Amino acid sequence: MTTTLDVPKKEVAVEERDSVTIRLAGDSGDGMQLAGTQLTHTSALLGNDISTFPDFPAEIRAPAGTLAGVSGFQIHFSSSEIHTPGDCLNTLVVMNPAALKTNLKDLELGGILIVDKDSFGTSDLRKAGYKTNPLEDGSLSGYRLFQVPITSLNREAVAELKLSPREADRCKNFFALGLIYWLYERSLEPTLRYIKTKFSKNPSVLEANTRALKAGYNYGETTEAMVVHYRVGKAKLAPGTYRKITGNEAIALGLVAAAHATGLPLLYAGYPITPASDILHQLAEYKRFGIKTLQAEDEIAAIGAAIGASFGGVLGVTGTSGPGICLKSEAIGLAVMTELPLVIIDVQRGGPSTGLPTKTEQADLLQAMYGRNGECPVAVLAPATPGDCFAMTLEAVRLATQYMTPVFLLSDGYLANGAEPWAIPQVDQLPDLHIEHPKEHNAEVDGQPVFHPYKRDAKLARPWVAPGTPGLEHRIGGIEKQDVTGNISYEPANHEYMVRTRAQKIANIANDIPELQVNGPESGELLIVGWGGTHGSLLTATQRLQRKGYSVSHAQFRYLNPMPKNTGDVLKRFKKVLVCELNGGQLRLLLRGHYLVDALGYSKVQGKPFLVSEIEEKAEEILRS
Amino acid sequence: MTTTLDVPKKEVAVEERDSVTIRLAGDSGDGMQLAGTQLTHTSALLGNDISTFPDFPAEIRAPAGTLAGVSGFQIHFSSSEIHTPGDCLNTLVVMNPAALKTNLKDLELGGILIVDKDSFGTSDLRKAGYKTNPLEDGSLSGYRLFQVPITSLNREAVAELKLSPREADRCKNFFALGLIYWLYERSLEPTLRYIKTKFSKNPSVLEANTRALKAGYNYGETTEAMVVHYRVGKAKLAPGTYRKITGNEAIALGLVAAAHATGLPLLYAGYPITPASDILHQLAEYKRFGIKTLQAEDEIAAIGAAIGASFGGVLGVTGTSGPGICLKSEAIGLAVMTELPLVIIDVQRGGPSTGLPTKTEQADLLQAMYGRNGECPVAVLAPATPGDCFAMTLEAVRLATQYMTPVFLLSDGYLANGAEPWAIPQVDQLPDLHIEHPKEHNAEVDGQPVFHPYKRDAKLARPWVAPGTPGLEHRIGGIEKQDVTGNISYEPANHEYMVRTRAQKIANIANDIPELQVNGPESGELLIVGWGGTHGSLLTATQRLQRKGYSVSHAQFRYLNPMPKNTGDVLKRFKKVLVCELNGGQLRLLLRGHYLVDALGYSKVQGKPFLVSEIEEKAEEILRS
Amino acid sequence: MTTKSLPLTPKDLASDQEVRWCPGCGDYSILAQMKKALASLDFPREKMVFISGIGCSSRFPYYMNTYGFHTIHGRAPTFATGLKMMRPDLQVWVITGDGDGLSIGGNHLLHAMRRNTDLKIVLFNNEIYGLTKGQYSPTSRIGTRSKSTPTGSIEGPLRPLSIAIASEATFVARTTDVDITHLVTVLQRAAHHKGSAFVEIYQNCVVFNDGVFEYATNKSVKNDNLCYLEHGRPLKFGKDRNKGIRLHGLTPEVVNLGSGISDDDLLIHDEKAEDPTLAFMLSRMVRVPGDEMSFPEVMGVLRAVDHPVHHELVQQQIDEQIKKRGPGDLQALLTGDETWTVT
Amino acid sequence: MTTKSLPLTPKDLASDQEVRWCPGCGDYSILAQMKKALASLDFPREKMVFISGIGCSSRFPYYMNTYGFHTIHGRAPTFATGLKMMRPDLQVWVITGDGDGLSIGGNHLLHAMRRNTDLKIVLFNNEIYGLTKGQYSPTSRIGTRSKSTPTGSIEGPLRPLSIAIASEATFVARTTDVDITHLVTVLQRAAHHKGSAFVEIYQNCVVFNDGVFEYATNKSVKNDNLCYLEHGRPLKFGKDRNKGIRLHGLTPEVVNLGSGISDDDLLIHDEKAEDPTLAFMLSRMVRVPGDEMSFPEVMGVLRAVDHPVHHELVQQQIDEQIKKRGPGDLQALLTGDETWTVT
Ligand SMILES: Cc1ncc(C[n+]2csc(CCOP(=O)(O)OP(=O)(O)O)c2C)c(N)n1
Ligand SMILES: Cc1ncc(C[n+]2csc(CCOP(=O)(O)OP(=O)(O)O)c2C)c(N)n1
Ligand code: SF4
Ligand code: SF4
Ligand SMILES: [Mg+2]
Ligand SMILES: [Mg+2]
Repeated sequence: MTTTLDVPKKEVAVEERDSVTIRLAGDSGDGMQLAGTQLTHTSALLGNDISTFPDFPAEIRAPAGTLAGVSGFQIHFSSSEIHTPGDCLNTLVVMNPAALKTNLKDLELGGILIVDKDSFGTSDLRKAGYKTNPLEDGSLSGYRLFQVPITSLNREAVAELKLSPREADRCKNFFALGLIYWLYERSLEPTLRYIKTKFSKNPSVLEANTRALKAGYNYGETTEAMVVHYRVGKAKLAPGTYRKITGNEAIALGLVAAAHATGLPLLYAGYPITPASDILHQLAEYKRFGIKTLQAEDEIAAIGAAIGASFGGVLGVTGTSGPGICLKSEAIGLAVMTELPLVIIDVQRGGPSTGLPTKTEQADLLQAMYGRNGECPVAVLAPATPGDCFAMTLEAVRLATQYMTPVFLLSDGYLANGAEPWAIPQVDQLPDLHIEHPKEHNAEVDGQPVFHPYKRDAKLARPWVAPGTPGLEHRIGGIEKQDVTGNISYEPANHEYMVRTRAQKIANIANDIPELQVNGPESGELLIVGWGGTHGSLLTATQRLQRKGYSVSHAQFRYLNPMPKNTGDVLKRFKKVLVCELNGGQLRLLLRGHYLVDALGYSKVQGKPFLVSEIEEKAEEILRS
Repeated sequence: MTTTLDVPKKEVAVEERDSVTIRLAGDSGDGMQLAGTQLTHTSALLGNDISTFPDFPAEIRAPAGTLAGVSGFQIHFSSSEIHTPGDCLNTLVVMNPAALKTNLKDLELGGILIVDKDSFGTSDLRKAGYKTNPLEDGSLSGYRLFQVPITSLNREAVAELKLSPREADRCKNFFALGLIYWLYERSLEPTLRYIKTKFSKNPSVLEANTRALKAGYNYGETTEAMVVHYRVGKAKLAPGTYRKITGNEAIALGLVAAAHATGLPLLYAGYPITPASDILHQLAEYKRFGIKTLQAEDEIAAIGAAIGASFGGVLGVTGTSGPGICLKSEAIGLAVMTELPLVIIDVQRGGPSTGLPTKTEQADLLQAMYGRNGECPVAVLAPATPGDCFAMTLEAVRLATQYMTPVFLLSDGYLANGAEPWAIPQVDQLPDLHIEHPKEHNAEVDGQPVFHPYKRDAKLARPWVAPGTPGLEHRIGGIEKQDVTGNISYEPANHEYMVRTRAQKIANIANDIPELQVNGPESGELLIVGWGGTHGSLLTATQRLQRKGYSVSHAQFRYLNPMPKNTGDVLKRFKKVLVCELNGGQLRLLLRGHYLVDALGYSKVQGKPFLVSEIEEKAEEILRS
Repeated sequence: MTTKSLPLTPKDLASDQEVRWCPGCGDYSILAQMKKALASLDFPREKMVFISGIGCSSRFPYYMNTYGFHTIHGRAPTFATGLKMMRPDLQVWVITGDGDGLSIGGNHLLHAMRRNTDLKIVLFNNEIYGLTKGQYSPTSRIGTRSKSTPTGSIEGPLRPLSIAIASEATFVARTTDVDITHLVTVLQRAAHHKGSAFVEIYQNCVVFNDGVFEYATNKSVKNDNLCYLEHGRPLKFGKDRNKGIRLHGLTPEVVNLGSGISDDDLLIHDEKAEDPTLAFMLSRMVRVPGDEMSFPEVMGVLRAVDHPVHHELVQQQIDEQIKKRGPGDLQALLTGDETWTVT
Repeated sequence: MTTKSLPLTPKDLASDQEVRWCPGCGDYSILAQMKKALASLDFPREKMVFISGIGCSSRFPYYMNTYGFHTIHGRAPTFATGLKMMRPDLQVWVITGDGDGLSIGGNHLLHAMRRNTDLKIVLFNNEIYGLTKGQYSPTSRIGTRSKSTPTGSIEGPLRPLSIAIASEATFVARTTDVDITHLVTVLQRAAHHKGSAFVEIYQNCVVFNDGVFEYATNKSVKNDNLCYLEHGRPLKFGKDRNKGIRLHGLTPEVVNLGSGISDDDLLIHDEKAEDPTLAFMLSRMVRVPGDEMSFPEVMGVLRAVDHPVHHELVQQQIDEQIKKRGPGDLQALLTGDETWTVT
């Protein structure tokens, strides 16, 4: 449904803001993710550009009120184009002392701080490790503090409904959200609609949430304390129809679109793992599109099933996060040897080992490149934004099916859960990836028609025959194959030939992908380089630096193996190259090794995306040196 | 038992040779590996330097007489120091046409070719794909062909024993061996002794093999055809007592020695896989040394058991080949995070996937470096020769226990099965690797003694406490750990600190390993660089080039992560650097990436070791350009 | 190209690849009988797929002129599961060994059977690792001397059929490599079963474990050591069919027929029993060489029940969703529930 | 430092880490009862080790003031196996979940039990993936709606106890999180068992699968739905202990006591039966909610037999070799059989 919203107009002081960054933080059980999603949604519908960053703990529900249990949702909405969820908070809403403690450092000095005053009792303070009450000890004097008795006001608002206090408190998030809606001139309509649909089967909850939301809004309107509210106008996005999308959603949609574009059925086989599980969940909802999903017994089984599907002539896709990639690595080797199409989605998270399961990181690049025995090249792609996950998923399917190869799609926790506006693609404008499986023999031996499963086309791809095709019966497997016939071969020269051919096939993809794009002048002092999900921070930092007059450009790799053909040229046109990564310097190693450029590195390995300011400062330091 | 042998003296023309390369080739069932081992053994006892290269098919016993079933054993013995099994054969013994077909290309022009003439019947020729009989069509005129009716002479020799023809034919290998013994002045004694021990329970087989060996020898002595025999004098090895050793044997012995040197019990947990299985087999024989072995249900279980052992305060070791490393990769990450000592042996074979299971390759280097999720550094070592496997195994245990880290030992199929003379080490001269597990708390909190499992020593290693120690109870795991306390921590700055600390700990090992050694002048035109098992070929080629007057040196990496401290310096002292590897250029990428040297690469990926001549030619091409 | 016309002959099912097992290996017979069994099916060869792991046995697909996939060690059931889900029209065979299927791959077998995936799983049990040259396996008897257990193995063996039954397999059977008529029949029945069919074949590894099934294959003794199951018939065995199995509470016992004990006293086989306890009990019977009164080992079909099949349930949910909510509209999906327009 | 003197109190076994399960999670009770059970053992805490995989349940080791190792998903039995082989003096517990132990980790559990490794394996069965926020698991009932099965799961569940029995486990038991006395007793018995002890605990996941064991935990109905096993005693159940299990051939049936049916007619439990068929049969009994005459689910010890234990057999072979051939002489080993000397 396409909506045009009327922004409510009221007679209060209104300040115009170009963009605003808000974080809602509370206990895992406080519903911050839901409130954040609603705020995002509403802001998107209001025509703002948006970017979000949800951040939640690894525990399902750590003990209430503890630091470990804090869950946060950050949203940046703007009247101009933005690419990141924002470095620094303009407004922070905290539902308890633990949330204050873990989040305050990100609030700008003078920023708005809204606290649920009712949650600052002695035991709450103790759980968060406060010795004195920050609401009273003056430590918050640098902020515009609003102490709102959210819990009690909310209970009052729903009092008539005779809920238990626990049930009543479940609406607190909507009360807080209502207040924010008032503060930033948001319409209640989309959220009211959401509440209506979501709780249609539970009228008292429906009513409670509705009342809570309105009560929060009205509190803003009536309280003396809040005298200003803010307006963030519509962004000048390119004309079109938009929706909000997260990276995981975009991948799921991309896969459905790829099934359509190739004309092939699709199997998504996965095993639950944070932050990739939602792709499985989402696709499991798409049964009406003929999508089949398998929650396999483990990651090995999942990739096995996906490869089995590919062998069957349909699209086989598997997705996981780093630890799961470890388990899939042997089977990836098999797919390389048997030259079957396969898409492997790695939603990267903090490592090594179990690491920081709910946090973002980019440290699986070299694993994707080299994490298998033998010379075992695959294509590696990395989407740059949540919405780009859709396009790159289609790209992954295109390259997998046209080059008969496994393709890695390196997403990350930040892209997976972060949201942005997305120009809705038209189905009839999707790329045509139609696949026709061979039906006829492709050679003659002694005058007899025969089928050679390793006879290659111009792209060096072998034919993708679907079992069931009469006359083309053949066998494949993981032992080295004889060129052309695909028979087992231990012949030394053949092995070398095949190793080189497999490598060449992947290298050839460079002819079939876009060149590396430079944002800014084509040459200069400094090139800021990144890959995948850091796009927004690096681009924004670059733009700021450019505005400050620095000779700096930005290039983001979305194709990592092979790299775009112009990569070496681009790198060499800048005096300095700074590779910024959320890892210890993995792309940097590759660029140095391949192009012998003395690329500098800026690494951040904190389970968090880059702040724009971090990049800016690092770049300035280099530019000034 | 130490033996001094009398070389039999006879009145025939004798030619002195500095060194000789012989290959015995026949059907898998023909016992070529056994004959080759005996020849090696005898030659070693005669005081020659030796180097061998067994080469066998992946099938247990492919159909008799087919090309797929050919098994070969190459031995190079010499009166001077040698480092490779030889490029080019001086003598080739073939037991059937298939063996002729697959091996002839390696025989030097004018070389001695001994064939079992009885095995060149029409059906034998057909199975090998010969249209005409090469013994008759003149195609062998370039060689000194000896057509010996081995099968019938052998049957005759054992006729009295009334064996079935099949049983009789089982001795053919000893007949052929006897002939070679005559031709190269080898004593029969060691092999007679072997036969006696081996077949003590089966007197007729004992007698048959004895007769066959002698008959072959006597055939050489009496036949008119063979008028010259060859003498290869003792090599001038460093004084000492020697034995023959293969890489797999050396690793097994190294582990027993490491258990001794550390004073710790050892668990070797493996899952059978070619070419690593023999390490498990061998260690299973060492029960009297208290060594425990586990044939686990798979490679994951094997590394799990090894890590469990390490957690228990004893030596945990696991070994496998490339596909098994894939499966172990997730658990390696856990060992990195929990900072437990662990030795992971990878006997590399041809890849990717199942690849060429019985062939050698060096294509798992980048997998060892990067084949895990997250930033997950481990130490990586690579022995240079079969005997060096012993020393490097001790090194692996030393670094693992002293730095609390997993250590990769990258052997390969060539080292594993190849043999060389080995100066027997004295037990009392083994390095002292003694380990003392902490028994006391290492910190105080509020005046109370506490134990902090992540409080590090000067090497950045954490304490290795054995469960069972009272008062030091603690918990570890794969989630990011808080510095010092080891508690679970999702704190961003702590994560970055720990990632960097783990990296630094591995980097620090560079202070504790030998520098990269340059064989030849310390600077010059060309540095030939390799790593691990290619040592012999590269060194020999370098020596030949030096003799030809070229300005060339050689350096072999035995420590790959971290690299020796002087690496950058060494590389920069040569105008050109040529990295020779049995892979697509993996070390080359690392050297270029780390040191920004424009290192050239020479790759061979044929499941075979480098020939000396290949390196020589490639280097000359570069030196002349 | 056109289909090879039906019926097929066993020769139509032979690929052009040279068979490379050791001379005398039991695998040869299994290959031959498989071709016979399949030729009898009236099913086109291009719709047959053989998927295997790694091991001597797992070379099998190369020798069948069908579609084939020689995958990686222990994982064959996973590939087969994905294939069968997406291509229900194919008849999918899984070929595995005791190491491939029960050591590294035990979990995948288990889950394939639990899901009742429509696979025909044939486990070549030679109680040894053949391809890696003779290590003991999870089915090796205690005390097996092998390369990795030079002083004898200490681990109790798994019983493949017990595992299959506990994993909820709907068809469970056993046969031997050399009992060629029985082998053909069992394979045919597996082929006709809808759902997970698990067949254990005693297979002689002539090189590394020769004769380990002598008691079950040597014509002169095997009838005393094996009990061939027939649905609805009493459990009788012995060269002269003079012995039987009787139930004593839950415990089976071997009895001699005659002198008061007749067929009516014997346990009646019921392969269709919904409760798998009988099948499980049969899977526990082990012949102890030398012990006359030890149990015979059962051959034939222990269990064959009809349960819903995985790929059909998958399709059913799709059909239901389409029926309920209409077929998927991609544009609507991409567009989503809430949009806004910038002009 | 010195040992905490025995006997321990449950508090001595509590670590300093904050427990982070959801309020109301069944794991809390299991933790509390585990501390009670261990405190009663007269065994020092520094010799206890808890090894777990990944899942909510697998956080368990952090909360015990013993040695602990929180490993990777599904692999806990492997670490425990290596540890127990090398450190037989330790008491090694494995903590796992239905996903950790039976989905990804099924094969390792199976082989640990087959080897009769002396591990105490406790599987927290909540029929759901808790930590990854609510996907169905291999023990979830057909039709379970979960994040990954929005239209209901289609796969038949595994019965953990059947798998344990088929895997040759020597001790197999079941209990529930809230039946605290029974839980303590079962854990104590597992602790005392020599060999692989497998304990399934019905555990309530209050967030993603609340109430799935209501029939087995709600005091007002549970006695009608559960049958508590006692060795040597007839199988009786029901609030008034007026129902029992009788055998009909191999098939169990529920009977009402009285009117001609007495305790003597009932099946007698025998946890020491060498043949696992009885235990297997018991593992198959499933309560069908609403069906009065469906079987009760059994609680307590299904099987407890004495078999040689893995680490002891390992040591025995070492001792035998040393006895036969003397202790190893490292110099002789390095020197080998054939040497030569260069002077
Ligand atoms: C990951 C991996 N580990 C180990 C191996 C080595 N390997 C190949 S076959 C095999 C066991 C074969 O035994 P089985 O399944 O019983 O088959 P058989 O050869 O006896 O028919 C092993 C361990 C491998 N190929 N891959
Ligand atoms: C290799 C790997 N795959 C997936 C995961 C994600 N994961 C963590 S716990 C879990 C399942 C937990 O379910 P269960 O074992 O039943 O434990 P519970 O949380 O219910 O106690 C999964 C899939 C992981 N950590 N590692
Ligand atoms: S090793 Fe054994 S199983 Fe393998 S082919 Fe030879 S006889 Fe058959
Ligand atoms: S998600 Fe379920 S199992 Fe996990 S802690 Fe919460 S209630 Fe317990
Ligand atoms: Mg086998
Ligand atoms: Mg669970």
